[in-house]
Amino acid sequence: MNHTSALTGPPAAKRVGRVLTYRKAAIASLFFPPAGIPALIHSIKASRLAEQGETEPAREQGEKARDWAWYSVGVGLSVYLVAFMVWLLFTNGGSVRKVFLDWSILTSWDAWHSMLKGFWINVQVFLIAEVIVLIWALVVAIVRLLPGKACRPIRFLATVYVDTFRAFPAILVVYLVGLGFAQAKVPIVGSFSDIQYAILALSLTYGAYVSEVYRAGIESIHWSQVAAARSLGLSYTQTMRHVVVPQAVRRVIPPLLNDFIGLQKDTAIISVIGVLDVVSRARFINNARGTLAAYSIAAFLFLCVTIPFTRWLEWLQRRRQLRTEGGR
Amino acid sequence: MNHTSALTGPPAAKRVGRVLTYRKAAIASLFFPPAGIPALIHSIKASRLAEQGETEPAREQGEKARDWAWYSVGVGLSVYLVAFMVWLLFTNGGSVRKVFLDWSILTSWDAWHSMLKGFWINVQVFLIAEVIVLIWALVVAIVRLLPGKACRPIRFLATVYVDTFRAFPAILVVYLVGLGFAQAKVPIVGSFSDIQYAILALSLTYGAYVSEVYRAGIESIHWSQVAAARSLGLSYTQTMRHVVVPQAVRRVIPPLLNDFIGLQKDTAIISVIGVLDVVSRARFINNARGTLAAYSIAAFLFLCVTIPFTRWLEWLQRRRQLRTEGGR
Amino acid sequence: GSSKSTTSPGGTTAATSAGAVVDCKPVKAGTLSVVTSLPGPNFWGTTNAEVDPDKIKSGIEYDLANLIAAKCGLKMSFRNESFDALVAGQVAADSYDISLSQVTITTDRAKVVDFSQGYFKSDQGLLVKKGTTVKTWDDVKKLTVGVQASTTAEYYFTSGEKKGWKLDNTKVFPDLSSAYAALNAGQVDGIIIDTPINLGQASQSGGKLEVVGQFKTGEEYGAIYGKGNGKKAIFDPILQGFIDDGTMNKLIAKYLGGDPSTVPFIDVPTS
Amino acid sequence: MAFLEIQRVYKKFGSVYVLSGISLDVELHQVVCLIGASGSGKSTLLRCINALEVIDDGVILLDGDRVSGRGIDVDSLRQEVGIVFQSFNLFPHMSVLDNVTLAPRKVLGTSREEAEATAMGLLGRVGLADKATAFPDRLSGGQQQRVAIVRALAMGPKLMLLDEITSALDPELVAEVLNIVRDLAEEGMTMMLATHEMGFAKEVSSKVCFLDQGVILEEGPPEQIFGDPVEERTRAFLKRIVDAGRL
Amino acid sequence: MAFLEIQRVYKKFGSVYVLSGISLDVELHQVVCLIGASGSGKSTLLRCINALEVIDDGVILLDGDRVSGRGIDVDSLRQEVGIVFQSFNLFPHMSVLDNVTLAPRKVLGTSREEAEATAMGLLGRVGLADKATAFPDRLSGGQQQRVAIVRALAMGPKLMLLDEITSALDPELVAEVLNIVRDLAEEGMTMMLATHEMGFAKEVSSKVCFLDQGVILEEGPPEQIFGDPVEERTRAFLKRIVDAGRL
Ligand SMILES: Nc1ncnc2c1ncn2[C@@H]1O[C@H](COP(=O)(O)OP(=O)(O)OP(=O)(O)O)[C@@H](O)[C@H]1O
Ligand SMILES: Nc1ncnc2c1ncn2[C@@H]1O[C@H](COP(=O)(O)OP(=O)(O)OP(=O)(O)O)[C@@H](O)[C@H]1O
Ligand SMILES: [Mg+2]
Ligand SMILES: [Mg+2]
Repeated sequence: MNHTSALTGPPAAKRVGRVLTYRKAAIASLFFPPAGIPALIHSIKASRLAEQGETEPAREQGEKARDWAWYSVGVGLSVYLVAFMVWLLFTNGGSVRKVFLDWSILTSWDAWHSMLKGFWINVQVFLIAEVIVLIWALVVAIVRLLPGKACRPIRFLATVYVDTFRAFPAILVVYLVGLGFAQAKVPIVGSFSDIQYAILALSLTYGAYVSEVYRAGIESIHWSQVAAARSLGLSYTQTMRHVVVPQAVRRVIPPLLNDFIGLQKDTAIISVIGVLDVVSRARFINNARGTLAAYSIAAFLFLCVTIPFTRWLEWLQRRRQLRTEGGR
Repeated sequence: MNHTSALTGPPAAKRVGRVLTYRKAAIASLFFPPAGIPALIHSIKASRLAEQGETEPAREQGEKARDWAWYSVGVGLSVYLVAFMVWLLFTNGGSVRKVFLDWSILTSWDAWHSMLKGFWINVQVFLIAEVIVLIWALVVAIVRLLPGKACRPIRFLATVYVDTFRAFPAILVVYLVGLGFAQAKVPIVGSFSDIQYAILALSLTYGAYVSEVYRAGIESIHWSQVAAARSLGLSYTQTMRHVVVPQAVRRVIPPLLNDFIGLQKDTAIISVIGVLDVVSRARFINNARGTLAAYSIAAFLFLCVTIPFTRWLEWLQRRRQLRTEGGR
Repeated sequence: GSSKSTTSPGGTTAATSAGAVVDCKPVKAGTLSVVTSLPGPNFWGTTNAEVDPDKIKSGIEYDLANLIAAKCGLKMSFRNESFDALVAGQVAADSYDISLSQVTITTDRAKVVDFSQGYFKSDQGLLVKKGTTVKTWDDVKKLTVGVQASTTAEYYFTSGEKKGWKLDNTKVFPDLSSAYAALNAGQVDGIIIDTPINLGQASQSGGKLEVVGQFKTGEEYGAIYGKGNGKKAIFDPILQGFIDDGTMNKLIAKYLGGDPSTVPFIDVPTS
Repeated sequence: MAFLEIQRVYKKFGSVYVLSGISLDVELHQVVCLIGASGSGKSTLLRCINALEVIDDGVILLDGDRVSGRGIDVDSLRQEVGIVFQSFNLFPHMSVLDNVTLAPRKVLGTSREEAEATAMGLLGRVGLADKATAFPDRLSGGQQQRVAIVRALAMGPKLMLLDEITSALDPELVAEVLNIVRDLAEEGMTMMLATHEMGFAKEVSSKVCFLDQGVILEEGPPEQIFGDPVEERTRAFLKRIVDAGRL
Repeated sequence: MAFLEIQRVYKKFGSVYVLSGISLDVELHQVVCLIGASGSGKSTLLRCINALEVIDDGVILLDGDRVSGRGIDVDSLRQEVGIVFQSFNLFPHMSVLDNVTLAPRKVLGTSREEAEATAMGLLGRVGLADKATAFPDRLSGGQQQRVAIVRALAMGPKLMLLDEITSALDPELVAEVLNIVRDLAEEGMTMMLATHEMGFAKEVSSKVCFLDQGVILEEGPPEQIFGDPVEERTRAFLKRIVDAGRL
């Protein structure tokens, strides 16, 4: 056998599994001394042992140097950050705390009561809008998926709707619908209440988003699934109904929930057309008392809704991912 | 050979390739008579020919019935829809047109000039915010990806930031930052201008979103790529730098642009802290003239920015998809 | 409308007992439907008092609305609308009787809504930190001045619609408290808004702020009625009664705690 | 008249002809194997027969009835012609039993009981009766492919198209699937199969067609094609397969 | 002392032991084949040797030096031990040449010219010199796998681990990859390969190990394992492979 042939290449002189001392990392981690100092000590020990040929103990010291260097990043940075935030809260005679977290508001039952009443309006708006969006977006998605040249005009109209409403800032739609429909005495919707206008405007905007989600969900079903169903003699409609849509629904749920979280947050803009929602009420309190604490309450209330929702969504996504990886 | 064995099952009596008359579709398509009538005629012809055993001409008629039925859906629905919209525009003595598209505003150079000046502020805000977000989000993403138990505290802080700011409505962050920082005399940022506050608030919000995008992009690189790089002897940092990040950047661009479109639209909310942006100016004109035409102009201006951006994004995504399908 | 608050007619003036009950033909039987745009400190609710819009029990326009309701023998009920919708005629005319929302009467606005006669003079006052010397228009021009969005101050001092009044350094705030906060924070040197409102703020500041001058706009707040729906004919006489018998002045003094006539006028050169 | 007649069939994707004038007859109870390099058009031909692709020229007759081109009822054609794919394509959201009974119930209108009885019979034959309630992702590749075959058989097709049904399987699982096909062939099912399993093709087929760039370069009985191919390209192809240890 | 010594290695995922006490010696210039059913732990064993997985117990020695456990320098270990995966894992954003030269340049600090010269030499040997500037997605599976082998060789490893490197290939492309491995074996490269290509394993290996549920059930020269296996399970496994026409 010929050991320096073309394929095996030149033999290199390397040491396998040698000792690592992590010296640079240890020095850098001195920026947070409580972890940096032990890191450096272990690192020095490691190189001394390595020089004496005590490989195994040297490796042990190297590992320790590495661990301490990591502590200096992880713990050090956090300590500095938290200290900075505490300082911020109490600097200027606590003015930050007073502006954002005024006790007299945070502990006032009246303020909470008022804010909760306002938030209940936001909740109603997004719950109703979500139901409307679910249906309306499906109609739009179906129209956009109609096949053939004959349906080009209607597909085009649906596409124009989706593209424009995805391009408009929601706040402008709220203004246009909330102020304009009443003024123009548009038939039927001309005598809606402000809350109804808010629901309508958000439904129009999010209907466009969600119809895209539906469409992507249906299109994400691999064509081979359709081929399999059609090859068994199922008609187009049967294939959609029994094979494509049941699979699409599962895939659609996470992006749908994502849009719904967006919708929930966007209810914060309906105050601009005079709905006495949680933001209007925060503004009212701000005007009466000159503190933003009510806005902090509003932010907290939104947090209480959107965080669990987001967690749930992430859980769904993770589960789906596991399934996909588990399956083929 | 035994033809009715267990595997081949019972032979069914079916006709292959029989004639389709599309009768039901033709009748349903009468809701738009110009296409429904020919559909029905062809359908009837098809069944008559089929009865006479003239299979091939019958099939031809069936195809035509089908085509016309589709026309009734595609063209019929669009005709009805467009007619409805035209009627809406001119009903009530054209009040809809007057409210949303008042000529005296739409043709006023002064109005356009003012609106464009306002929009220029929105453009500046999102351009600057986008640059800040790109960098700030990367920092947050890197912190969130720090490995090991040692970095748990700092990862936790970054996660809290990301989770809360993703949960807050952007408008509340704008209020809190825009009104509160000055009032509380927060060091450094306490003397920002409103536009700077707007940029800061949007950067904080979108920094949280985009850090998630970065993180997902890096995590989307299949572990086998990391395994391949590491198995060649590349260090963790080298693997990140030469293998993971270059691939992640490409995947990150579409969702990043998507968030940037969101950011561009969300500049419409900065009017609430008094920035004289396009929405403030639209409100000014509305209050002075009692017409929402300026809001329509604002919507149009946003359209001009976000639609090309969206198209570009879709083009990028399609290209990427083609590539992925073309490759392995 | 979202919030409705019903109170029995209250009031401290003699006006309640003056004259017989008037038939006001309310849009909703038994109720005087009032529209306003919150917040409106000291007009609907009092600074440092109410934190819940549904529990407003005080304020100049709140009291006025109750007095009118009493005159008509009705309960008063108010709801919130956006200021923009009110002044641009974008609130359905058949959904309210009268709107009291510190709206300045302008000819433009009068094209889309009906106004009552003025019940509150709204010359524009300049509020500054004590010690800032402002005597002439040139002094004013050197200042960075805050105004509230959608107010006449914004209209006059930022747009140049009124000859010579345009200021170079203005900031527009969405609401008054943020404007006052900016003044306290030193982000702006002064706030221009209706003199009585600024007087109220000055009296609350414990001497830290003062109103150093005002600009004659000749403008007044008027109630808004739906365009051409006949409410004007019903409510104008009632309003006039409250102005004539001094009720209005008492309300202003009660809630704003200052006399606008003591503030010197600053002339704006028109050349 | 042969059971399946493919006459001068052309098919292009974009401007590239993937099938350029294929003619082929399949008699009742015959097993025809398509062999050929990757990309030679085997899958496309099978998909055209089942009308999953629209052909650009030529005609396909089944039992003397035209089954390609305008105005045909593809759904009833597909009840006659079953197809099984390389990648199984089971419906992941349905149990094995539902996968098998869906088409009989929805297309033929068979009652659930009857469809399930037939399905259980077929599943029993392929050794999967105990997996009836399992979901596809709980089955091995070989098991999934057996279910896919059963699913196609449940419609009682007269012709089965099998497209490289063992390519996606681990070698140990190949045999269990091929055994089923062997049984089917013995029972007289008419079949066309695209395959890389030359040993199996040799054993089971009545006719072998070598496809090369969209044309049938050579066809004949398996002994001739594998033993003494006429064309140079057939020889080169078979040599590569032998080198890989697959013949 | 063997070149590679694997001593009582245990590895678990979650609570399931995937390797339960594997001991195995590989001498310099030996070619060891791992065979066994899917899931028996072949890939895991190879990945443990290369420190891509952390083992739970036992020790691995390379050239007498410990290369598993705490405090070892995995990057330098990996310069000694190359691995090629079933799924190629080329870097899709780099040309073939960059794929091959990345590690020599960044890890060994070789100059670009030198690295490229070596790479071109190796690519020429596997018949891919003309593809040096192509991107991986423009290559066939067989070509990609040959590049992956070259990429590992470019680091001058002393031991090559090959994990089912032909499983993802079309049968016609298998031979071109196996030929390279055959050449490597002839040149005396020390190799461990997990494979389903029994014919090839028989031909090339000095020792065959049959893995079953994480233990080496049987090991010996290829003639013995394939010709006269002792264990019942080995026999059953080989029978399934023969049925599939792969031996
Ligand atoms: N939907 C499609 N669009 C464009 N080209 C296609 C499409 N389907 C197949 N092709 C191309 O047609 C050619 C023939 O493909 P086909 O799948 O029929 O080959 P095959 O013989 O089955 O190969 P394999 O053994 O890899 O399955 C290939 O070049 C393929 O790239
Ligand atoms: N990262 C992992 N997490 C959990 N389980 C794993 C992981 N990797 C492998 N396994 C499990 O370990 C077992 C052995 O896997 P391994 O890939 O080593 O088998 P193999 O012999 O290479 O099989 P194949 O022939 O399919 O490649 C399998 O049951 C597999 O599911
Ligand atoms: Mg194929
Ligand atoms: Mg494996």
